[in-house]
Amino acid sequence: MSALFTFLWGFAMGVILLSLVGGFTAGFILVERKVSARMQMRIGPVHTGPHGLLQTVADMIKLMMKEDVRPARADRVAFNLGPLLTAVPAVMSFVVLPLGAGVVARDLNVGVLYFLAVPSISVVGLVMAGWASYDNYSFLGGLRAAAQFISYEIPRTLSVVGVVVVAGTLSTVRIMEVQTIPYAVLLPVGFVVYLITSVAELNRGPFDIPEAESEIVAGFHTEYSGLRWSLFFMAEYGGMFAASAFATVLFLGGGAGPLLPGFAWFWLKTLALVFVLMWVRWTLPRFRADQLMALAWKGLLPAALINLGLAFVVLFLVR
Amino acid sequence: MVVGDVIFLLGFGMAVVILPVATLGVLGWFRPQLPERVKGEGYESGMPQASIPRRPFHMAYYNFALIFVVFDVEAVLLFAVAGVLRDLTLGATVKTAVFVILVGDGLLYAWRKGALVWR
Amino acid sequence: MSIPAPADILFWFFAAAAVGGAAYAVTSAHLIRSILAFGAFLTAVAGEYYLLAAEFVALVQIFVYVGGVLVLMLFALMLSTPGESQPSSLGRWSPAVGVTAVGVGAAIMIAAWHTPLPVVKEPAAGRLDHLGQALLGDHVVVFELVGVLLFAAVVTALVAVRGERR
Amino acid sequence: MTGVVFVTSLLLALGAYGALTRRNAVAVVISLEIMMNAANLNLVAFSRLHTPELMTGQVFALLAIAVGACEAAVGLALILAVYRRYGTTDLDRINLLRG
Repeated sequence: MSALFTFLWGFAMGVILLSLVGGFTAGFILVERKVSARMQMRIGPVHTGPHGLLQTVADMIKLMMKEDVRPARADRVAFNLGPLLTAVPAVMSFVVLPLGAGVVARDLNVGVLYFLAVPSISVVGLVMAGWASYDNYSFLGGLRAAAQFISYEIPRTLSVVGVVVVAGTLSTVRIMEVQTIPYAVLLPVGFVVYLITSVAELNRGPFDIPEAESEIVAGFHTEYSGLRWSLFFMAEYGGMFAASAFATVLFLGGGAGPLLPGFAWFWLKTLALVFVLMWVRWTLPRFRADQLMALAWKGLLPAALINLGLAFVVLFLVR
Repeated sequence: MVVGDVIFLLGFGMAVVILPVATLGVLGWFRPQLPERVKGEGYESGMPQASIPRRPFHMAYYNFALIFVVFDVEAVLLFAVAGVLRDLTLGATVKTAVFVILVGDGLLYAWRKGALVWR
Repeated sequence: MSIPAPADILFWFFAAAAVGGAAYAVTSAHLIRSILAFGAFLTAVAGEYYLLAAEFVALVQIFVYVGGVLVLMLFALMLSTPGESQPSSLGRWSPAVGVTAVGVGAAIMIAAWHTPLPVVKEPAAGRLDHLGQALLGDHVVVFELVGVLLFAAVVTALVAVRGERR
Repeated sequence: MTGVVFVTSLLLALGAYGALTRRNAVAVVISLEIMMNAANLNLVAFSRLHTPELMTGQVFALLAIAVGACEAAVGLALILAVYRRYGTTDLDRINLLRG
């Protein structure tokens, strides 16, 4: 009967983490609107609730009650699957993510690889959504998103390999434990590469060519509306939190820090990284498609390889 | 332990799939559904669709996808050995470095041939 | 009739998913759906790997096949004939091919049925370490050869896809 | 364990059927990959039977996946090259050898 218990436990964790991602999405959208407003000398949403705090709640209710428009010539199956294939892997990746010291849904012994492998499914969802919409903007956006995603996947993965080389384990929990010096200090190149590539994988500015409003309307989700559309946003904001928390685990020593308890440090570091991602988005101008590809293949990939070499040297010194 | 992992992931995955699908289904009863001909058309800034979005596309996408798959395999095989390098001799690290360099040649080749230029 | 073990139930669950996905992938006239079914097949096979205590191989399967090869196929399809759906050519030879394929499969099944197989052993502890050590120890030549193969694949595929450009 | 062989031979038969009957070249590559995966599943399964601690089966499954990925990359590149030359991916219409 323990098998049934494990199954139900997994189901419960799924419900909990899915709600958590939903909450993050709602919260981060509000924060992002406020942050971007301040950066552009505006004040952002203020009318709904005190200081506009209920703005996202209102938006969510609106999205839920909105008509779900599907283009007449869209491919039904692929159109419905697209958002799910994008959002589900993003939430699945939370399984191995420690949210504070020892707080993890399931400590897989291949956790790091799991965290990188499962979200890579979502690229299929992006192409599907773009293709199924039967719309030129969507199609172009989907292909662009996929091309960008796969280009930045390689340097991202290689920057994580460096950490695994030094830590000597693939479990996310173990990596936090063995990390006496934050790996951002030992492998600074890897940390920077990881952060840049994470932004790019989420299609966020300055890497938002796939959904560049001024060129291709909204990219792969041009034709989506209502709740289906918000699934794409769940993937983006959930992924943003996951990428930040993972960076905290891999590079910033997890919950390590003076005075405050580990839990507090973990969340502080993660939320600080989330803020950095927002800051970058609203500060830098958008890359051009060719610059985007050049950066990934001619800049970040060699940098990630250098980081790997650095990891070999660090390994030698540690021993 | 392994079976437990699979069961857990299956339960997790089911929750993550079922919940959004159920929400979509339930809300379907409350949402307005007023299909019109114009609404069902692809969005092209208010104009009728100028061309069908089912044309063959730009080759550059494939170039990158193909280099991607090769490096994907490299990165993933590196994960297999990365975890144990700590416990092995220097020779093992050198072997890994040789592997990285062998595949890295592919990047150099693509670079020299101009396959990394987006056009 | 005892209650089957959870591992067996999971095995047959993934097996059914894999066979279903594969059957749809090879018969569907709709190529995009065919690729999607292939993705389901790949994921189910990854589940089988995980069950057989090869969690690393399972994740490699997801990472390389679903995240890589599947995208490559989608791209190849969209770069050539994105909207077309081609029925499988159910010509004269198709039934014969079907019979042959099923015959070969059945022959293997019968052979397997009559071959006494040893009992499944417990998965080794610390198998991730063993995997890495095997790649750098006994099988290091193969490991490096894969490096050469990957290089060769980049060169070959680039030459093929770019063609003769003057 | 016989179950594994049962399933993989079924998958192999399906893949072979697809590879021989499909007309679209991409679909043929899918069928080939299905066959490859069936063989791979056997490798991993038999690794559990004999010497699980040596990991031989899993090592070769990893390498087979690498080979499969290369095969797909090169195969699809060839398909695209043919498409650019002849404007079709229908194998029945590509008769290079008939001149």
